[in-house]
Amino acid sequence: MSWDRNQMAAIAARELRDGWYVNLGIGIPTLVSNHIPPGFSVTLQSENGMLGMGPFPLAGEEDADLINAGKQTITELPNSAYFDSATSFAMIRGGKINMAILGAMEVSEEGDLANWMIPGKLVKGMGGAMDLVAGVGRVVVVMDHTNKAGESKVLRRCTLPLTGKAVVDRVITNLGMLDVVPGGLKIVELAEGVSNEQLRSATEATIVN
Amino acid sequence: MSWDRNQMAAIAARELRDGWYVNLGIGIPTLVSNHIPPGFSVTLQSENGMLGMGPFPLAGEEDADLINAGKQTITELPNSAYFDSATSFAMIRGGKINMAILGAMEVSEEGDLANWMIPGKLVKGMGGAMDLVAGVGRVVVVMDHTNKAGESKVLRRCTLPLTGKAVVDRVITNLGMLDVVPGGLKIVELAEGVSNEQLRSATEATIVN
Amino acid sequence: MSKVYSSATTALDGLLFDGMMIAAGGFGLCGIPELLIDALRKCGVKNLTVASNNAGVDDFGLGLLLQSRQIKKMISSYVGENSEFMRQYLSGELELEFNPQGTLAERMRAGGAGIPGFFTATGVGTIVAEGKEHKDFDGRTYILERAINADLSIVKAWKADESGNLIFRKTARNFNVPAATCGKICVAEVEEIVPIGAMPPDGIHLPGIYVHRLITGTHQKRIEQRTVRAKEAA
Amino acid sequence: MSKVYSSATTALDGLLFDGMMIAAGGFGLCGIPELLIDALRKCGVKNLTVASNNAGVDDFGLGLLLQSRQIKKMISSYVGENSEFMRQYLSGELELEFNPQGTLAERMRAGGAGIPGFFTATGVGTIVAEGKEHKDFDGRTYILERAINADLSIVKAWKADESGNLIFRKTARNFNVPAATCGKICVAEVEEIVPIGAMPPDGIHLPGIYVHRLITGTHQKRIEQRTVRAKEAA
Repeated sequence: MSWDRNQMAAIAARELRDGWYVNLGIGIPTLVSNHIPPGFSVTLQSENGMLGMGPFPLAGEEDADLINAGKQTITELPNSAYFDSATSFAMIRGGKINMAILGAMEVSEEGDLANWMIPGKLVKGMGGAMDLVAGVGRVVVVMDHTNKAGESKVLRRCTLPLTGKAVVDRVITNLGMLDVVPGGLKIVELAEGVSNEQLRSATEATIVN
Repeated sequence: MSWDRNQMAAIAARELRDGWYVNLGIGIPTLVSNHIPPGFSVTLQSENGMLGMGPFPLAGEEDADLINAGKQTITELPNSAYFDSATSFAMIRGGKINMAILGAMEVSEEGDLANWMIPGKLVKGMGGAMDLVAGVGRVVVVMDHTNKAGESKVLRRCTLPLTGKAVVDRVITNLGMLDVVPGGLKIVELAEGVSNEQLRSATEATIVN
Repeated sequence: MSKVYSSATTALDGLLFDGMMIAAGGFGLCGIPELLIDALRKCGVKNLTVASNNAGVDDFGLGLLLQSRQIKKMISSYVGENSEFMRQYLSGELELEFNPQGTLAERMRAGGAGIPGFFTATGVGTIVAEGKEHKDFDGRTYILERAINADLSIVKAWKADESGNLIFRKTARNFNVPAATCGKICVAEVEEIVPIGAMPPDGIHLPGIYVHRLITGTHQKRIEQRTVRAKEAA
Repeated sequence: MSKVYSSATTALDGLLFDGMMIAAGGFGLCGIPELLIDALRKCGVKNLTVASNNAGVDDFGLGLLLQSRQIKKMISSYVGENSEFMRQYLSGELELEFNPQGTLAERMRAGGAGIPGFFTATGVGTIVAEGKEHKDFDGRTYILERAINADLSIVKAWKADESGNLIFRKTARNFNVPAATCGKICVAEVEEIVPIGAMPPDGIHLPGIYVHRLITGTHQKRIEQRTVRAKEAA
C-alpha cells in the first residue's frame, strides 16, 4: 500500500551519483547509507566536522571523540578527514556538498521547508539544517506524507516556522516522489500500490502535470 | 650625530614584551630580531603563513618550501606552526599580533602611513602592509627622518597614497623617537648627539609638548 | 612567561566578572571544556552570556551552569538534550538566541578574524532573518550576520605544547577552533601537555598565539548516544 | 571515478575557455602550481583574469602567461618581482586590481564559504576603499569586500591521497588553501600521490571534497631570494 522506511531510503539512494559528497539527516535519511549502489564512491559528511563517516562502531570500540551530528558514536574510514565547525559549514554554505537528504515536518509547494520548531512545544533548535538547505547543491526531503492525525504534510504553505524558503528540490514520502516545479509539485513516481488519486487526496499542495 | 640602522633596530627592540607575537617588516625592522632582550620569548610571525620564524638557513640548507614574507629562505623553530594565508591574515586582522614594526616612505602627524606606492613610478603593491597596520595591536615605524633630497618624511599630511589612516603609534627615525598623540607628534627621545632643534627642523609635522 | 597553570581555577583567576560573555568549544558533549566549566561553577560568576553550540546535559557540561543559574543567556543552535534548559527557557528565566550552526561557527570565526559582519544566505526567509539587514548579491538575497567577540574563550584540545600550540582529536575539534579565536583571552584544557618541539609544525590545528593559558587534567569525556552495530558474521 | 589524471594537460581538458577567471595558489614562487601554469601556456587559453597574490617572475610561474599575453587582468597584492608585468601594466596592456594580501586571501575563502561579502577595516581611508560601501560597527568604520568566485582553481600541494585529500609542506601552504576553495573546479598538482589510508585523518590540510582533479610530476621549486647566514664559530 505504500513504501516503508527502508524502501523510502532505497528510493532516496537512487539520487546518489558516483563521486558525490552527501549529508544525511537523522532518521530515515541515515538509512540511505545502507543503499549506496555497489561500485559508487559516496562520501558522507557529518557537519560537526568530518568527511568520510563510517558505520557505527562495534560494542567496546566507541570513541567519545568520534561522533556524528546526531551525537551518535561512529567510526572513520581510510579516506576520512576531520576539520573544525567553521570549516565544515564553509564547505556546506559554499555549495561543496552535492546533496542533503533530510526529514521534515512540512514541505510547501514552493519548496519551503519546516523541520525545526513547533512554537510553544518543541524548541530544540535548528542545528545545521538551515545552513544545509541554504548551501548544498540539491535538497531531498524524506518523510511521511501525513502526520499522525492524517493531515497532509505536503502543503500549499507551511504553517510552522521555516527552515528555508524555496530550498527543497524533491520530496520522497511513503506515498510517492514529487518534484518542486514552477506552479507546484509534480508527481514523479507513485509508491507501490498507491494510486494517483490517493496521493493527490493526501496532498494539500497544488499538483501540476 | 644620529642613530644608525642597527641602533634604530635596537631602540625598536625596546618595544618588545615577553610573550609577544610580532611581525617585522623588510629592511631595518628585520634587524630588530637581533636585539630581542635575553630571556624574552618573542614569536615572529611571517604573514605568508608561519609563526615562530627562525634565522636564515646555513648555506646548503635552504628549503624552497620555507620562505618569509620577503621571499627569503628562512628556518623553523621548535615551536613553529604553519597555516594558510587566510588563517594568517585572520590572525592579523583579528588583532592577535601584538605589534608590527615596519618601514615607511611618509608618516603624518595623525598617524597616517604611506609605504607602498609612488604614483607613476613604483607600483609593486601593498602586500600585507594594509592588513597589518589595520589589524595589529601596535604599529611602530622605523625609517630615516628625511629622504635623499633632505626633505622631511615626517609630515603634516602624507603626499603619497596611504597604506593606512591614523594607524601609527610610534615613529623611530635616525634622529629620534616620536609618538602620535592628540594634536601632533610628541618627542619621546632624541638620538645621540641630536638636539631638540635639529629634530624639529627636520620635521614638517606639528610637534606638541 | 609560562602559559601553563596548575588548575582550572587558577587559570581563570582574574579573568571573570559578572555579566561577561564566554565562547565555549564543543559539540554535544564531545570536546567540551569540562574542567573549565566545573571551575566556572565553583567560582560562581553570574549573569553569563554563553555562546556554545549546545548546552550540555542536565548534570554535565554547561548544564551545570544552568542548574546553578549562572547563565543569563545562551547563543546556541541546538539545546534538545537538556531538560533544565528547556524548563528555564519556557518559564522565561533564561534568554536564548538560536543561531544556525554554521552561522554560529562563522560568527565566532569572524570575531577572531577582525570581520565585524558577513553576509550569508542561511536563514533568509526564516525568523532568523528578522530584523537583520538584507542585501542582494548577483541576484540572490543574503542577510548580514555580526561577529561574536567574547570576553573569554574556553576550549578543550587533545594535546598542547608549552607554547600553546594545540592539536585536536577526531570530531572533538568542532567549535573549539572558532571559539578559541573569538575571545579576548583564551584558556585551553588538554589531555596532555608536551614539551616544545614535540609537535610537527605542519600538524598544528590551532597556533599558540590564540591560547593564553593552559591546563591539563583528567577528562570524563562522556558519550551522549552510545550507538553500536552488530558484529557481522565472518 | 578516479580523480587522478595522467598529465597537467589532460587534467585541464574541458575546463578552459577564453575570458575565464582562474584562482591560483602560491606566494612568490613558493607553492605555485607550476605544472598547471605550463599547461595553461601550452593550451593557449586567452583573456584570463587571474587572482593570485603574485605574478611569478619573468620566466617562471604566472610570468610565463604574461609573456604569452594570455592574461588580461591580475588581482594581486604584490607584483614587484616581474618586470614584464610592470611593462605591460604601465603601457596599459594589462589590467591590475591591487588587493591587500589579507583581503585577497579572505575574498577567496569567502568565495569558497558561500559568503558573498564581508566587512574589513583593511584599506579604510586608502584608495582600496574607493567606491566600496562603508559601514560603522561599534564606532569603527569598515568597508565591504566581495567574494572571489573563480571558474577554475589551480593549486600545488606536497602530497595527495587518491581521494584528493591534500597535505602541504611548510610555508608552501599559503594561498593554496583559500584558492582551492573558491573555484567551481579545482585541479591540484602534488609531488606525490599516496594510496587512500596513508594519510592521518587528523593531519589533512584540505579535504578531498575541494579537489576535483589531481596530477603529479616533477617540480622545479625555484628559490627567489636565496638568503643564508654565516656558520657560527662553534
